[in-house]
Amino acid sequence: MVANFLRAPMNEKKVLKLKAEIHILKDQCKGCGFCIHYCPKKVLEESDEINARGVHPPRVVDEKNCILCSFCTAVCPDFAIFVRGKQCMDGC
Amino acid sequence: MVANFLRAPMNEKKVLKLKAEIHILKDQCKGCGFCIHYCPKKVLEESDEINARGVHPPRVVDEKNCILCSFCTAVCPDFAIFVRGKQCMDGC
Amino acid sequence: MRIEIRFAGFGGQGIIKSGIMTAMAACIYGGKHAVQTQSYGPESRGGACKSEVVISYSEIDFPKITEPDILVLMSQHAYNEYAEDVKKGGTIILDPDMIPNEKKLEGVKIFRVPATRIAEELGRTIVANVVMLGALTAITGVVDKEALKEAIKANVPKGTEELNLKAFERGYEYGKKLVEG
Amino acid sequence: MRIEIRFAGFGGQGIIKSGIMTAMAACIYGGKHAVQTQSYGPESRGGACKSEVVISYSEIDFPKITEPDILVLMSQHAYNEYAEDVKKGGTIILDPDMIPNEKKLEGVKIFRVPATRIAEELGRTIVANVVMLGALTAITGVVDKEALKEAIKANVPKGTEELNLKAFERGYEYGKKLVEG
Amino acid sequence: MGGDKAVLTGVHFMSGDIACAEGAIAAGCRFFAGYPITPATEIAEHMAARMPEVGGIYIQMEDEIASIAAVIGASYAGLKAMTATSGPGFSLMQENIGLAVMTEAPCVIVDVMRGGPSTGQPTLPGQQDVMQVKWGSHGDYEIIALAPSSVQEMFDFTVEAFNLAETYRVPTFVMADEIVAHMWERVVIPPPENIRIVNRKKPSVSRDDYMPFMPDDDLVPPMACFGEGYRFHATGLTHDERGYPRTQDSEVQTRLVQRLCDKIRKNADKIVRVEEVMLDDADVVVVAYGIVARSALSAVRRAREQGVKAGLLRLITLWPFPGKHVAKAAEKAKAIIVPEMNCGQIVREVERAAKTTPAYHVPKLGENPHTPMEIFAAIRRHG
Amino acid sequence: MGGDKAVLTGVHFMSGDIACAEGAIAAGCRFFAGYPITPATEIAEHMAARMPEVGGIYIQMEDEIASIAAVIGASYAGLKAMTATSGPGFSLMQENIGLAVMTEAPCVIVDVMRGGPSTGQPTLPGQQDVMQVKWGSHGDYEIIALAPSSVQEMFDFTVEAFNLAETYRVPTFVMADEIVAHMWERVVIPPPENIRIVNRKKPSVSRDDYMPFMPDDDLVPPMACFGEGYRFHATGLTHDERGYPRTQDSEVQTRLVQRLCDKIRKNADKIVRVEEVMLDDADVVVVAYGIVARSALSAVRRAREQGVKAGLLRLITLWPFPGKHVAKAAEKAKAIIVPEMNCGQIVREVERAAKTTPAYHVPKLGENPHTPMEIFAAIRRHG
Amino acid sequence: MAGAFEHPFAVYLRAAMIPHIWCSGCGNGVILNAFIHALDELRMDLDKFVVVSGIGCIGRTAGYTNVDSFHTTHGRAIPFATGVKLAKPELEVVVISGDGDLFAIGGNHFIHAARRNIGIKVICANNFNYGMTGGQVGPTTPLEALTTTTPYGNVEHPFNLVHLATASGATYVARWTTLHVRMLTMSIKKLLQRKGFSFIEVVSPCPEIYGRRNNMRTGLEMMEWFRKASVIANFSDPAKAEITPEKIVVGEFVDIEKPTYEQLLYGKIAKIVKKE
Amino acid sequence: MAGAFEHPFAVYLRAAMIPHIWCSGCGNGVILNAFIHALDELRMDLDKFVVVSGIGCIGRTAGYTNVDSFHTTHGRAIPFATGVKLAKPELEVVVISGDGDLFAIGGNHFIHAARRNIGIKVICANNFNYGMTGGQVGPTTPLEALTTTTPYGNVEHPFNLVHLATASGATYVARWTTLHVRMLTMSIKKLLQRKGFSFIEVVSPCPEIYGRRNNMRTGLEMMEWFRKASVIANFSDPAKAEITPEKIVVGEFVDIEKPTYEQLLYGKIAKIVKKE
Ligand SMILES: Cc1ncc(C[n+]2csc(CCOP(=O)(O)OP(=O)(O)O)c2C)c(N)n1
Ligand SMILES: Cc1ncc(C[n+]2csc(CCOP(=O)(O)OP(=O)(O)O)c2C)c(N)n1
Ligand code: SF4
Ligand code: SF4
Ligand code: SF4
Ligand code: SF4
Repeated sequence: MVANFLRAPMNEKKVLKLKAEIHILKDQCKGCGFCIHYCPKKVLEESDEINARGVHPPRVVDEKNCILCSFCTAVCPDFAIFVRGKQCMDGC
Repeated sequence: MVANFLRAPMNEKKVLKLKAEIHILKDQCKGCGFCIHYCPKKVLEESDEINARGVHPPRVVDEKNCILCSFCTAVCPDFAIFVRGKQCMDGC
Repeated sequence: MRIEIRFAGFGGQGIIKSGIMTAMAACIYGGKHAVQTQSYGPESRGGACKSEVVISYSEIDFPKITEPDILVLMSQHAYNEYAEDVKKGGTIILDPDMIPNEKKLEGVKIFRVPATRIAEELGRTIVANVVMLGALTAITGVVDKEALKEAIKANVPKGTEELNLKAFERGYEYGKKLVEG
Repeated sequence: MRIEIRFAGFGGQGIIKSGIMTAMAACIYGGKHAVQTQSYGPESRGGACKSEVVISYSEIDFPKITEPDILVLMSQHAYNEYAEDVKKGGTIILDPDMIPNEKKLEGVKIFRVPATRIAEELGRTIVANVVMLGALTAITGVVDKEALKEAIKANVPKGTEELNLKAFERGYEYGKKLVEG
Repeated sequence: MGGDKAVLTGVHFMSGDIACAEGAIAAGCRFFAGYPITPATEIAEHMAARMPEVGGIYIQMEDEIASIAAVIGASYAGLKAMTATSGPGFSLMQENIGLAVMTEAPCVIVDVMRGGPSTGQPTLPGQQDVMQVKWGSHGDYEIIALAPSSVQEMFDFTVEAFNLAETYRVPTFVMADEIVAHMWERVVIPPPENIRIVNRKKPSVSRDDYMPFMPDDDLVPPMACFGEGYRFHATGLTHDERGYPRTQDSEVQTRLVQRLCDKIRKNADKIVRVEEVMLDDADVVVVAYGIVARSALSAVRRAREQGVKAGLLRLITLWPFPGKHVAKAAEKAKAIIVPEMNCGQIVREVERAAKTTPAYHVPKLGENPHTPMEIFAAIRRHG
Repeated sequence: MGGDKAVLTGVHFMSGDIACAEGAIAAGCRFFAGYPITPATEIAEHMAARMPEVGGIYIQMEDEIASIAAVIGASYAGLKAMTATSGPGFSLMQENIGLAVMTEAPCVIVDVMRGGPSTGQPTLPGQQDVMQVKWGSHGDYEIIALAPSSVQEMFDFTVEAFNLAETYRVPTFVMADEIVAHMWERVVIPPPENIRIVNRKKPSVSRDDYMPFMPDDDLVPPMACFGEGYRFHATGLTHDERGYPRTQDSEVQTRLVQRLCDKIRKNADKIVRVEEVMLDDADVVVVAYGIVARSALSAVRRAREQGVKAGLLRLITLWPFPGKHVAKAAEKAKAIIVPEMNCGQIVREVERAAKTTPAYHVPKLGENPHTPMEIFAAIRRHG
Repeated sequence: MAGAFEHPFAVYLRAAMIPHIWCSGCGNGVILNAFIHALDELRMDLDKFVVVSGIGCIGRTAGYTNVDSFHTTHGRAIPFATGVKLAKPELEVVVISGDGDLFAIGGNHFIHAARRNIGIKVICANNFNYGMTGGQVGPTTPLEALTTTTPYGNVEHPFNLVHLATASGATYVARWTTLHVRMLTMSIKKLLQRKGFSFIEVVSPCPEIYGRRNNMRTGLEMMEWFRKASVIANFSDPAKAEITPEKIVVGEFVDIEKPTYEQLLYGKIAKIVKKE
Repeated sequence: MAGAFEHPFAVYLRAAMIPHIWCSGCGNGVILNAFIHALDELRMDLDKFVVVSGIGCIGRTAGYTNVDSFHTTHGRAIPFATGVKLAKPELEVVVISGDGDLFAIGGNHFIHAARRNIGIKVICANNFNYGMTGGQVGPTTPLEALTTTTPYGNVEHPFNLVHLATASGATYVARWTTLHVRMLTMSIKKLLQRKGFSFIEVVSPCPEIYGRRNNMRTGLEMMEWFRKASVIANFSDPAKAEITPEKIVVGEFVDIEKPTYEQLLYGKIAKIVKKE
């Protein structure tokens, strides 16, 4: 599989945690707001910036809140956002 | 109504009876046999005659048995048979 | 030499097949050139129907019939339509049971073959056309008898070959008698 | 006299309407001959889009533009595509917020009207095109101011006339200032 | 019904598509069935808004086949009816255009030509369906086709198309193109009394004597409509004058099909329209139509300015083809230039009519028609 | 698959429709999609029986539009594919014939012509779709069309049609008529090794380098098929060499459409076929095709017998039109006679090519083609 | 015109077109008979009555009925009828055509007219194949049946027409066989009295073309199949209205009210015209 | 080709065709996203995969997916796909197209492919109107909705597509909205794993063209409608699967097994070829 949409492994007791890496391909964004609106953790918000398409792409408010549900990735009509889980030790 | 498909008036007390008049338009007949086969009283049968279309049209075996149900009229695909009720006194 | 034959009757009588078998006999089994064309109406059964055959020693350009040498007629309608088309001195073979009303025709040889009746005797009205083919062969000699028998075998439904060949022979005999008077 | 004007931007900016209103103003309310033609892509919104107007005192045969006298440009893409087409000595009016990257152009009068920003100030980005029309009128005088106002009233959705006229005036003033330096 | 609202007398600034719709309404059209397609959609959209105002019917069908079938139905029910489409939809309509021809259903079909073949360039113009309109359906037939060059003509020719359709009981075509259709220009709509309107001939005989396909001397049969008590039959099969099928009869076929062709061919002189500009002494004749005719006019004027004896023969009716006019112009000319937004279509008819005078085709595809300079260059080259 | 059963080598007595089906199978056709229609139905029926024997697909679709669409799909999936129809169905196919042209899908379409227009005379012949086959779809394009005169040619020309379709990636048409289709005659089917078979060019480059619409010098692009790993795109929109839509670009449109026309026009000398009989010294030239060519041959022979210098130019390819051959024949001739089973179609092309030599059309509708006498009379009249 | 033959229904027929082209034992004549019977009983105004047919054996019906009538191209009876009905809503417009015409090439028009609830009435003769062209497989041909284009047995699942009509939005849906002449006549009367899009499927013998290839050589044999297999199940689930060799589910399936297209449309028009 | 942008799905897309033509907030991109997601999760063999679309906004999908793909004429995606599937049954053939394309002009092909149970998979973007041509009424437009050709409100009853698909014979039928991206992806995976004719309707926002005229000016507003109105009712009666302003019934409705056309056909062929 090319993509790597893992849900946060809630029930793993040990060591590692997944840290969210939210990638926003700003100039691909058409500003629909789906990702912002439907993020369960309100991780995203509209930025002030105007991109090549004349809209305000999302920006990350607080990556730490991200639960890696990938809903933003899945609902984006323009392939302008995706989330990767990066393994790291608790607290990193 | 142009046609005159009356059912025998079973419940009329008085005087008149309906006598069946079975009209067969021989040269219209294509010989499918529907009228003969589905006559509930077996009033019709195949004749020996060959008509203009090269088939044996039906002929009446016994008009008296006809109950004027008009099924033959209704089922004939070629408008080649119809029945009229003629009023007459009992026994005529 | 160009011989033009028209078969006519109504749908369901095997008129078109008659033409095909005759042409095939002349061509494949008879070594001549032959072509069959046809014409029929919108009715699946019972409509006017004709089948035309041209037989020739040389290649056939025009495949249709202008003046038939031979007419094989199997319905009153066909008779009314075509009887007068026949070439002077030509031949008409007809089924008199299907054609109750004949008119006077001059300068034409007429042969009456009760093909439908003969076919009925054989148990299957459907082979009336093959009876006619037998008579045609006997009366006109336009195709070789054995060739036509081959064509019949190649064209009738499997299992009915014998019946058809019998019908052919009956027609052939009947035709023979007519010619020989 | 034949004046050729091209409006260009992307779908949703009211580019086509701008052309129609300008041509209508020149023709119906201005007594000249005018024709508007257009070109757009498969995108419902956001695709490249242009609108061309020819104004003339005499009848207009060829309705398309070969060398525009005036360009009104509202997107970077439009700028890239068309900026160099303008006639020597011609005029370009552009929205600098939409066109961050300008190249060097010689022998052309360039006017920068932040129409989208002005429209945003008025509360509706959608009227940016009308702001541009105001500037166009002030800068080029190619159509009569009152005529264009009539055309605007006739073409905008009922209930938005006032907003649009305000946008027009704002553009007009802005343009005026630019010309008067 | 809706009389006042039907003719919007006055001066307007309109697009060609809207002018076409208004022309139809002014001509009495009260039924529109269509299916959206660029660049004809605005005709449908305008009809959707306007039809109810004049008590007429707008229906959007499931496809173009259904649209033309519904139009024929409405025509037989007595309404003036029309549809509008572009290439792909026009191709789909071909079978039932043949039905309209065969049953002599008056109706108007607008084809706003875009770039083809196939889906092609939906928002760009073309003149690529001008042979299709004559030959697109199977069987022999003749139709009438007009080619507007301006928004005003989108109005005028649509009115005219209805008149011709009603006069000759034949589907009549307005062969527009994307430019003319989407272009906005001034349109003057005259008062109703100044608009000539023709309605189909009605039968003057009783039901028993009525033969729906028995022509008058002009080869056109009077037309009863459904619900008028004539109880007649019509079929796309070959039929006799009563409208009854005669599928085996060569004579009936010959009589019918020949008449269907002849009612146009023999009336061609009455139907054909051209515009002749400076043809009298023309050495080089430009034959053009539709949007290209405007460039051609410009080019011819420029040529004259430069001393080249050029003239313009503008085809207003594409079909019947104005062969006589071409032949006449060709007689005196050294060369004929035929600029078209296609790879060579009407030029073939021009060649046929022009005999030995050479005809040079100037093709053009894509967004723009020929510029006047391009046509002028061709005039120069061959003049 | 089914190699032995595919070519029925030997002497047969067959109808034209059956011969056509056998020709297709011999040519390698392994996909047939159709919809029944007189007088082409027997092709479908024979295919239904024969396809499974050779491992091919027969499917009866819901209509003719679906049939041609499925044929294009099968062609893109790599099979040789065909459909067969008559006028009404042919009209319905026009839009997607344009798609086949635009996407350069090799396929064969048989039109068994019956009497039109519209439903017309379903069981009688005609030659009324010979212009439609060239012009029936919107947009500019060129196709190839063959006209068989005999049952043998129904076999031969169907094979040839597949070869041409595969060579030029163009829909290729067999324009038969009811007589040729329903007529029974002798047919000789050669052994497989004596039947010339052409298959489409395949790409010789890798997936990354493959451009599905990049032509070779012959103007024809090699064709990858679905499932071969090229992962390419095709569209009925105007497209560039990669197959990507370019709906706003005039240059791409010009390049594409001009090439689609030119790959036939510029190869016309290779494609065109005629039969010339006694043309060398002919004063009167009969131009004929299909079933009528047989009558014409007879008439020409008769004329020669009577001392009239007549000759026959039989058109085997109707399209591209053998204009050069006509022009050459016309040069020396006093008159050209064009007998057709229509109201005047190919005669127009003849006129165009013949320039000043007059061309006389001899129309004929209904059951029978012209008799040799009728054509002979025309030769006499104008000879 | 009437009186060319003396059947009481002669006035409903075009004498010059009779005899009809249909084969001996063909059900089409039975359907025409029942249709006229219904007209007659309802005393319909024949001057305001239009019959439209497509192409096919049963498609000849339009030519036989002595009212305004039109014989369209193959498959286009419904959109033609739609044009007539909308242009003159006061006309009663009935489409009588075949299963091939209405559901193969014409299927799209059927589902859309039903969806829109155009007030036209559709009677379909389902004879399991294309009769006119000589018996090819059609959208109603049973699995494994033999036809001229399924010489090895049919591999296409057939439509359940009453289910399809219901799912498309028809407001009256019934199925009968030609043996059910009484019910059929009653049903046609209802069909003619409904306002909305109404549909009757008539299962009908085609002995010469379909029957012959499938072991039923005569109309009678096919009628006997209908007699033995038919089960009347009024207002049962259309999804279960099967037609198999063993069972033919007949009856009325849908009879509901819903505003018609022309009611809604003319309603809008009336409002708009008034507003001016 | 990939890497022109760095989204993990880039390899599934034709970089030169991206950005797609769709408006901001259009649901088509969501559907494409879910589709690729399903492909990705199933690790489909992309060399044996064909996407076919008709004409319309969503019809551009074929051009965006980096597999063998074909963009047919309007309405003809299904018969084209039928040709491909029968010619090479080993290919996975998916049709992705619009409600107008598949159910207006193309409606007949849909019901026939479903009836025959051709093993092609159909995903329909239902955006309640014709987007590409600027927002005309279509076969799914709700009653009284405003579109460019219903300026006084729509008078046509819309189709219930899941009911129609079921009645036509589809073996897998589901409906989701673009908000149900998870369920949609799961459903597309099922669709790709089924053998028979399978169908998913995706209710999808067209804010620019449809929404704007009907009080939902953005994609978000339309998504909010979906959120509020949707009711999941798996395997409930398709006849009752309504779409109204208040209620959008979503879920899986049919999931059955039935021999496919190509199974039956190739079965016959195998027998016949062997017999020789
Ligand atoms: C466009 C078109 N395609 C095909 C035909 C040929 N055709 C005539 S009738 C018919 C089928 C009729 O079947 P059905 O509707 O079931 O009626 P039936 O003949 O069985 O009564 C066909 C395919 C045609 N006339 N037009
Ligand atoms: C034969 C034909 N008719 C009409 C059109 C014009 N057309 C293009 S797309 C379209 C409608 C598309 O609607 P839908 O399938 O719902 O897709 P959407 O654009 O809404 O995604 C139409 C009518 C065409 N291309 N071809
Ligand atoms: S992955 Fe989920 S939680 Fe994280 S930003 Fe996206 S939608 Fe929000
Ligand atoms: S969902 Fe995608 S297009 Fe929409 S705002 Fe977020 S990143 Fe932009
Ligand atoms: S072929 Fe069948 S449907 Fe046609 S008339 Fe004969 S029995 Fe009836
Ligand atoms: S018009 Fe509608 S369907 Fe088309 S791209 Fe825009 S929002 Fe999407």
